[in-house]
Amino acid sequence: MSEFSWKIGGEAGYGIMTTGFILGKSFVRAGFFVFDTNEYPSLIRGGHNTYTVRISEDPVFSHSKKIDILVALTDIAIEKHKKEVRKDGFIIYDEGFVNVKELKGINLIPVPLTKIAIEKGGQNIMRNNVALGASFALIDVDPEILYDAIRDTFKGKKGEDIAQTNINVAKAGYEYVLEKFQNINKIKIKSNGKQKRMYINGNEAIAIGAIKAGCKFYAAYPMTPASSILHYLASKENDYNIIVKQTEDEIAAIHMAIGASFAGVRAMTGTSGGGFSLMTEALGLAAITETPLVVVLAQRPGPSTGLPTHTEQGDLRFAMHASNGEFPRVIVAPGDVNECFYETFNAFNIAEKYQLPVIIITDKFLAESHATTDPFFIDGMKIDRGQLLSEDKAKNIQDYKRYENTISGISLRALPSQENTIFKAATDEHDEYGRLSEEPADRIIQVDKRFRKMKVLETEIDGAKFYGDKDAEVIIVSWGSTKGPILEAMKLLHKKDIKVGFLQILYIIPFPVNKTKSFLEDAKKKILIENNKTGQLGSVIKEKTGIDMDYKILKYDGRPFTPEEIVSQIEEVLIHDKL
Amino acid sequence: MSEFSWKIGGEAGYGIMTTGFILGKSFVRAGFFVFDTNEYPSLIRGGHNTYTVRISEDPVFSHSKKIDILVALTDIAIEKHKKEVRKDGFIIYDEGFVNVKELKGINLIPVPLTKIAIEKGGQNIMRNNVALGASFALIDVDPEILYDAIRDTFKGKKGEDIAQTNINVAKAGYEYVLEKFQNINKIKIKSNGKQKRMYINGNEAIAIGAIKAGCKFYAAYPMTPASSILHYLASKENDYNIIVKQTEDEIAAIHMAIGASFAGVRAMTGTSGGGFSLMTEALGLAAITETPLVVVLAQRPGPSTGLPTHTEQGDLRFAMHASNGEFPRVIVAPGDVNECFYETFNAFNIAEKYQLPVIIITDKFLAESHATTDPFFIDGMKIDRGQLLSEDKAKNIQDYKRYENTISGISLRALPSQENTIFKAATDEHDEYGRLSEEPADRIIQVDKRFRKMKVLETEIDGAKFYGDKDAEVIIVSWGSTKGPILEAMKLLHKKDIKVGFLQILYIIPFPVNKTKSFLEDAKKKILIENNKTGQLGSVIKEKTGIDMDYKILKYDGRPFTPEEIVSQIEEVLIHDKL
Amino acid sequence: MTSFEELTTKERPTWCPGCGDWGILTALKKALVELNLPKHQVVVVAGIGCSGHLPQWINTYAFHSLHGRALPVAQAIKLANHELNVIAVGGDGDGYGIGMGHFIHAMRRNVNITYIVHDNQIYGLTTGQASPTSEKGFKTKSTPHGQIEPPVNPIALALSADCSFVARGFAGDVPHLVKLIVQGIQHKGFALIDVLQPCVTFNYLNTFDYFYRRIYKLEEDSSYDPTNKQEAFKRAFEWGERIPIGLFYKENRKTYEDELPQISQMPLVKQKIDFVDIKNLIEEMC
Amino acid sequence: MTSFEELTTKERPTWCPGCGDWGILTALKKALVELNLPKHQVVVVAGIGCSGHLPQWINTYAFHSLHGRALPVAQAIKLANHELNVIAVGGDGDGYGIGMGHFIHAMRRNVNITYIVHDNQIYGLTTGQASPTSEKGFKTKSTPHGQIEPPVNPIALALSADCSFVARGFAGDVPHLVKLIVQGIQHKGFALIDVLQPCVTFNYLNTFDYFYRRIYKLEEDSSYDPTNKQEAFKRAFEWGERIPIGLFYKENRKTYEDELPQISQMPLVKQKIDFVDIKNLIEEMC
Ligand SMILES: Cc1ncc(C[n+]2csc(CCOP(=O)(O)OP(=O)(O)O)c2C)c(N)n1
Ligand SMILES: Cc1ncc(C[n+]2csc(CCOP(=O)(O)OP(=O)(O)O)c2C)c(N)n1
Ligand code: SF4
Ligand code: SF4
Ligand SMILES: [Mg+2]
Ligand SMILES: [Mg+2]
Repeated sequence: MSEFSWKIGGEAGYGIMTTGFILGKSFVRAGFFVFDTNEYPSLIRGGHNTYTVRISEDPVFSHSKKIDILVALTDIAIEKHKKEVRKDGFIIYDEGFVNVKELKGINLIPVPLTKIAIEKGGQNIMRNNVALGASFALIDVDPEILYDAIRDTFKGKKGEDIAQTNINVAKAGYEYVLEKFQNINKIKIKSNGKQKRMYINGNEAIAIGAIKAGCKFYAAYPMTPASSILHYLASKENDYNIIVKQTEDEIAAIHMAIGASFAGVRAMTGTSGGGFSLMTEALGLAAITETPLVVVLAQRPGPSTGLPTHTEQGDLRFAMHASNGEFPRVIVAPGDVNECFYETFNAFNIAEKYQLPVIIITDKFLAESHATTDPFFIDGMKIDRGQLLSEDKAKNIQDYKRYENTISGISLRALPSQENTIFKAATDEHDEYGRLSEEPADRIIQVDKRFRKMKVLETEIDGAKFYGDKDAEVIIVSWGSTKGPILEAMKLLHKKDIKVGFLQILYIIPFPVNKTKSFLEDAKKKILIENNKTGQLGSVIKEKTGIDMDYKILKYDGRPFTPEEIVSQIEEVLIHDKL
Repeated sequence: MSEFSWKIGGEAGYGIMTTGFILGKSFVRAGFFVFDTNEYPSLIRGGHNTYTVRISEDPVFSHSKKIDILVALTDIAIEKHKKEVRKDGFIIYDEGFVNVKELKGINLIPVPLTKIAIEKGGQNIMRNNVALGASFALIDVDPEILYDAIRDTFKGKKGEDIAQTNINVAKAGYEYVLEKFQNINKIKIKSNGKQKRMYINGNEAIAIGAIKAGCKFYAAYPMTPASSILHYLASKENDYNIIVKQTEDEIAAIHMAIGASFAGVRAMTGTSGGGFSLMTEALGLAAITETPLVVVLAQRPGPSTGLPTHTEQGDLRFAMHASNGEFPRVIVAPGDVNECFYETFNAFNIAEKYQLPVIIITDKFLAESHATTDPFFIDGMKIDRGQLLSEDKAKNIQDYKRYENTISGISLRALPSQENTIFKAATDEHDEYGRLSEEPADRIIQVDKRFRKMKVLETEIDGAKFYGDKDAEVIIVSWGSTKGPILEAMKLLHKKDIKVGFLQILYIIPFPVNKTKSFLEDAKKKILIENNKTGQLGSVIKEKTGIDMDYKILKYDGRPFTPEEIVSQIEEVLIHDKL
Repeated sequence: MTSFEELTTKERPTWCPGCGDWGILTALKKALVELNLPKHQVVVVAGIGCSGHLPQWINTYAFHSLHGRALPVAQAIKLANHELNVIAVGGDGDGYGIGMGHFIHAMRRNVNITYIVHDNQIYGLTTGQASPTSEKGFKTKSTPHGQIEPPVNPIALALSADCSFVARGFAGDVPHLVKLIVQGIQHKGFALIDVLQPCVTFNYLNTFDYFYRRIYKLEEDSSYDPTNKQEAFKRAFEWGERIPIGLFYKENRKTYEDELPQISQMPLVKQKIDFVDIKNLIEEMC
Repeated sequence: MTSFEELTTKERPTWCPGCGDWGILTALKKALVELNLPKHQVVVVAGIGCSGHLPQWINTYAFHSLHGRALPVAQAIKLANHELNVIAVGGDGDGYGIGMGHFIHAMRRNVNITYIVHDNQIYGLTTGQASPTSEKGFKTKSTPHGQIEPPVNPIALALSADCSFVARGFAGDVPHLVKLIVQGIQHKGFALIDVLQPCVTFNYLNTFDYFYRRIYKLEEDSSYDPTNKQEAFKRAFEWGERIPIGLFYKENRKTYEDELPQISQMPLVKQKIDFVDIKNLIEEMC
């Protein structure tokens, strides 16, 4: 076995998130590849939470359906997840609190988690650490990697003493299982040697990408699953001199970002669908005033409040067409944490070079799932502020036209406080100086000028990536966070000797028309995979290329795909030629 | 000559609108067909306003490019519009205030408008009435129709005396021209007999449609060009027991409409693009709570504030995809005042039958242009409230499920105050009772249920109309207010023996896929006509049918098409096969 | 007779054990019992937040609206059917943050509804960011270096915005809160009841204990006259060692509904729409 | 030396002749002259309305934003470059209607900007609907049977919302208004100047004459102490036979910027971003 998956399930509000993260982190430190994902309801305590961690000797890009070790803190956890446990897998449960009848083909590992926690640590909530220790007793690795990770996690926040108590509790769990269950067949997994890797989720990657891009102003209103960008940046505001502002609402947030950008600093806002709805009017404001702007749209299932803590890719078309009137915008849809980082950095360059709004669209699954990756490679990342006038240059300018009708459509951008470049930025249509104008000629000039920027942009951006076999019988097309499960599914299909190609649409706007055509036109079976009901990317492909997808694999229950689901549906297509 | 066009141009804020309207109205009363349109800048006084009235013996559906009589109150009016005056046409101008050098082929009619106004009426502003009288002296009709229309207009608002003064002033203008310009060739036009016709604009037609539909609650925030719906309904609030509420913003407006509808009354809101942006979040609220809702979106050119008093069709895609998440909605795009009336009425029925939001999309050109039409034929218009539970029925219900998973997707709708049907309407995803649920099964049931309604709806709605010749070489496709200019262009082309067909897409959602395909699939030259930059309907047709338009006639300078523009562009296509 | 039991749903609230929200729900149900309001004639409208979950657990009609938008929905429900008893609930972020504009305008409008704000001085449901009522210096996930802005003062704002019934309750004193809610519902006009509601999970500062040590009741001060606005302003700014709860201010003025001839005969919802005669309107256009 | 002429644009305002907006523009320009502020270091931010057109006609940097949104834009400009002088202008509908939420929150936030509200008690640019400050009973296009709601009271709201400088001017008294604007700009913190601004086209009630007969200046009442909030409240509610103008209230407290270590050395906009070192952040993730 070169990998295994571990899952913990229990009530919300009892530290499950931290527990899962520690487990993942300890394996990352030991040189393994890890992917985790969580699931929790929209309430603070109670309800059912899970945290799933997949650990592998080789790179992994998503969770998988089968669980090797389930830690059940409640009866519900057993009920909901026992089916996911693989044959001969393990269920560790809180003896005395959780009731399990024998389960065929599964090794039950009753451990008095709470009892041990109280004995050794004094607090109920430490039972999670007992469970961590108990888990390690089922895996053939040195538990020191766990104790180190626990120490690191608690030391900073709570001090050395508390850290030690937590470790003691974990040790107690480890030893309990070791002693009681001596005959079990431990999970065997071997690290290919320690290697420094990051263990990071999409939101963190975006936040760090923004910091690297010189973002100096982040205004936002809390909204799951975008909130942790706000939290992360706020925690770094003094280290990096960033003004991080929680505003009275999303309308204020985006207007503040625009104001800051107008004044000359790189600025961003972030939200989820409901907040994005409130921001739509201001998108047009950024567009017509040609103020650079970066907006993160972390999707969750709608409509409306929907399933606030779950995942979906339901806002693609909305992002493409949000706001009244017509104007160019860029939409980038990162598919993993690396793309979150690098594309956020790029987004700031694009926003400034082309003086328009850039939307980074993600979703809860990408935003909150941690993955391992090599430390970001930052050499050569270059800030490009485009046609931004330096103080010096601005001094020598005469008859400055902020909205000059240039060939590229891009005009010189001055900043308030520069002496010779006083101008008006206006949301009304205007002439080249920015003065209000309702003349048909000015109108046409400005509309055309704004759209012309896209022509240049299109040549600069390669909006799609291809993975796998170009001549494969099956070509998958998808976007965003489904990338991980699809790549994993391809591995599984490969083992079954099924050849698959995968076209990832990275930029929705400008849409990679030619590349899409070239990969799809001759494909035998084109399969669309989206985490939504209506196959929105499919409609965009049809609109832009005329190509119909042959099959659609869609999921809209608020949960991300597992690789296995994708595999079985593709097999359906191949065997029964239907879906 | 069976028709003529009259235009007045002058500064904003000096009664030009009323003047043009009176002229039109007097001809309507006399049995003519009339179409008018206005143009004004986004400021209150000064700036340049025009009002164009086209009068015809036969039905007319839009203004035309050529003007027979121009009334110029300012120099600018001459400058801007002299080219529009046809050969041997007339320019009446305010002698002493406006300067004109001789203009070849045009009859100059200097009249001391202001002077006469002051002499006969005492007020500057009455010069418009002098101009009206003067205009009538150039037309071979009985000026009594003018005096009647003036009397009607002023009597109600300002009293009999003022009305008489206004008439006297007009008479003075009439007589002045009659006496001074005895040799002119009067415009000859003959009514086919008096016939009662309405002279109404799109907003008024919508408002009356809503009243007829039993709309009891209208909440809105002022925004050009939607505001006059608010004004009209407010003026009738006590006659028809409608609560008309100007709210603090558009967000409140749409939420109020939704609240009122939830409580059981038919409710509507109306706005333009910027306000619609602010309403997007609540569209999803209406959708997931399945609360009937009618929203009027009267477009104006964007992005952002754009050209607030001009016209454009730039919000189609936005209306289709506004709000986070995926849900069914209906979008109807009336093309004339009749469709404004009847489709608004239908919109309320659809909203209640299918319990979803219906968007009526218009634009400034349709909203504010008056046209003649037969009195609305109201016999047989039937209110259909769908699955709305009566008090009686509600009493006998047990285990009421507001969001029951029915075959049609439509569930019984109870109202607060009914005894046995207490339920929760929630913007979170829910089970059949309306209780919050994050279960995948409930999620799928509710998403599918909501979308299933569209299947039923599709069978009920015929979303396209066809005009002209089915086998024509050229098939035009368009939507909304371009209908009038296109129909007029078809008349002109007909005279040139060019056969044209015109497919009007009336319902954008549900899109008339089959009908569109059947009319376009074999068409030789498919021409898209839209009042926007990007050809949005074209993209929708491509997306839904795969069909590419061969040519696009697009206009995005904030002004509506004239029939002549369309004709000349279609001739381009036919002659040069290019555009 | 409306009973506490019939107002109680089968589902149990999912609020954290010990949360102030429990007390508010109990108080609201008790108030409805005391007023003997038939449950089907009550509509509870909520925003989004922990507070916004409340209507799920009271057996009346409910509309769980959007974050910050309880008030416009609630007002319109009342206008459409003024025979209903409409109670809006929400959080401090919901009502005083994103919903601030509606809040101010609803008060001057004076539609006859009751607005209960679960004021926990924190964003609960989004796991602990600063709220508009968070105290200056308060450290949260979004203000790890301390909140800079001083908190909004809902009581003072209400007094300035022509609110006709301004009160503050405490989730830790249910009997007192019941009385306020009863009075608020009985009041003809817009009634604001700001409720101090400790969030036991994220607000480590404004705890039950914090309030027990500070609050006093205005009605126990016999010199206090809740019809005197200037006096009310003075108390509105009292926040520190002593924190007043109770009725700050009350005035009788016409409700918005009182001024609508459209509904003087019967509620809008009862008016027939099957055949609306528009002949006159058509005539006017001819 | 900044001169009136250099602040004057070639284009002439398109406001109606006689409109109060002319006086406000003149006063603003005079104030900038008096303060000798270099024109390129001033940014005027506006909402949408007749009032919102103002920045077009003053030769400084300008951002003509969306209806109701001048304040968030203005605050952020100041935060991004606090060496700029930022002046926000807008209408009563703009600022107290659709923009109410931002208004209240901006005041407590206390970013050092000046906010001038053209308060004509009507929606001008949309041709005459009721505004939040329209008087009760006022008939407009949207309230043909008379406005039902009592007007909002911006002065009282500002006092309740912790505004550190609260004043009211009159467009018909430019010298007095100049003084207020000068003081407002000099004030360190958020300064509100509500300006009574007759709309000669749509507001037939609140005319220049209406105000000439009613207004008096607070500074001429020697007993008036603009640091006493309770006194300020009393005057805030004075509206009828006598209407006070002048400075209602002023207090010195830290601005928002004062509390930001991020910009204590230099404005954000001057900070280099070419090479931001994120090694630590990467390290923390490993
Ligand atoms: C438009 C929008 N923005 C943000 C959110 C996310 N959100 C949900 S609840 C909440 C705030 C909760 O705080 P509060 O209103 O004080 O209620 P509490 O949970 O404390 O009761 C936020 C920001 C949302 N649902 N909608
Ligand atoms: C979101 C949005 N809603 C509505 C409008 C239309 N609109 C433009 S100006 C205005 C109100 C003008 O009134 P006020 O703010 O008092 O300014 P004034 O014209 O009186 O100076 C409105 C409603 C808009 N531009 N944007
Ligand atoms: S998070 Fe706070 S407000 Fe929310 S339920 Fe828990 S204790 Fe109550
Ligand atoms: S409409 Fe009123 S506010 Fe607008 S410019 Fe004219 S007078 Fe001034
Ligand atoms: Mg709260
Ligand atoms: Mg105004």
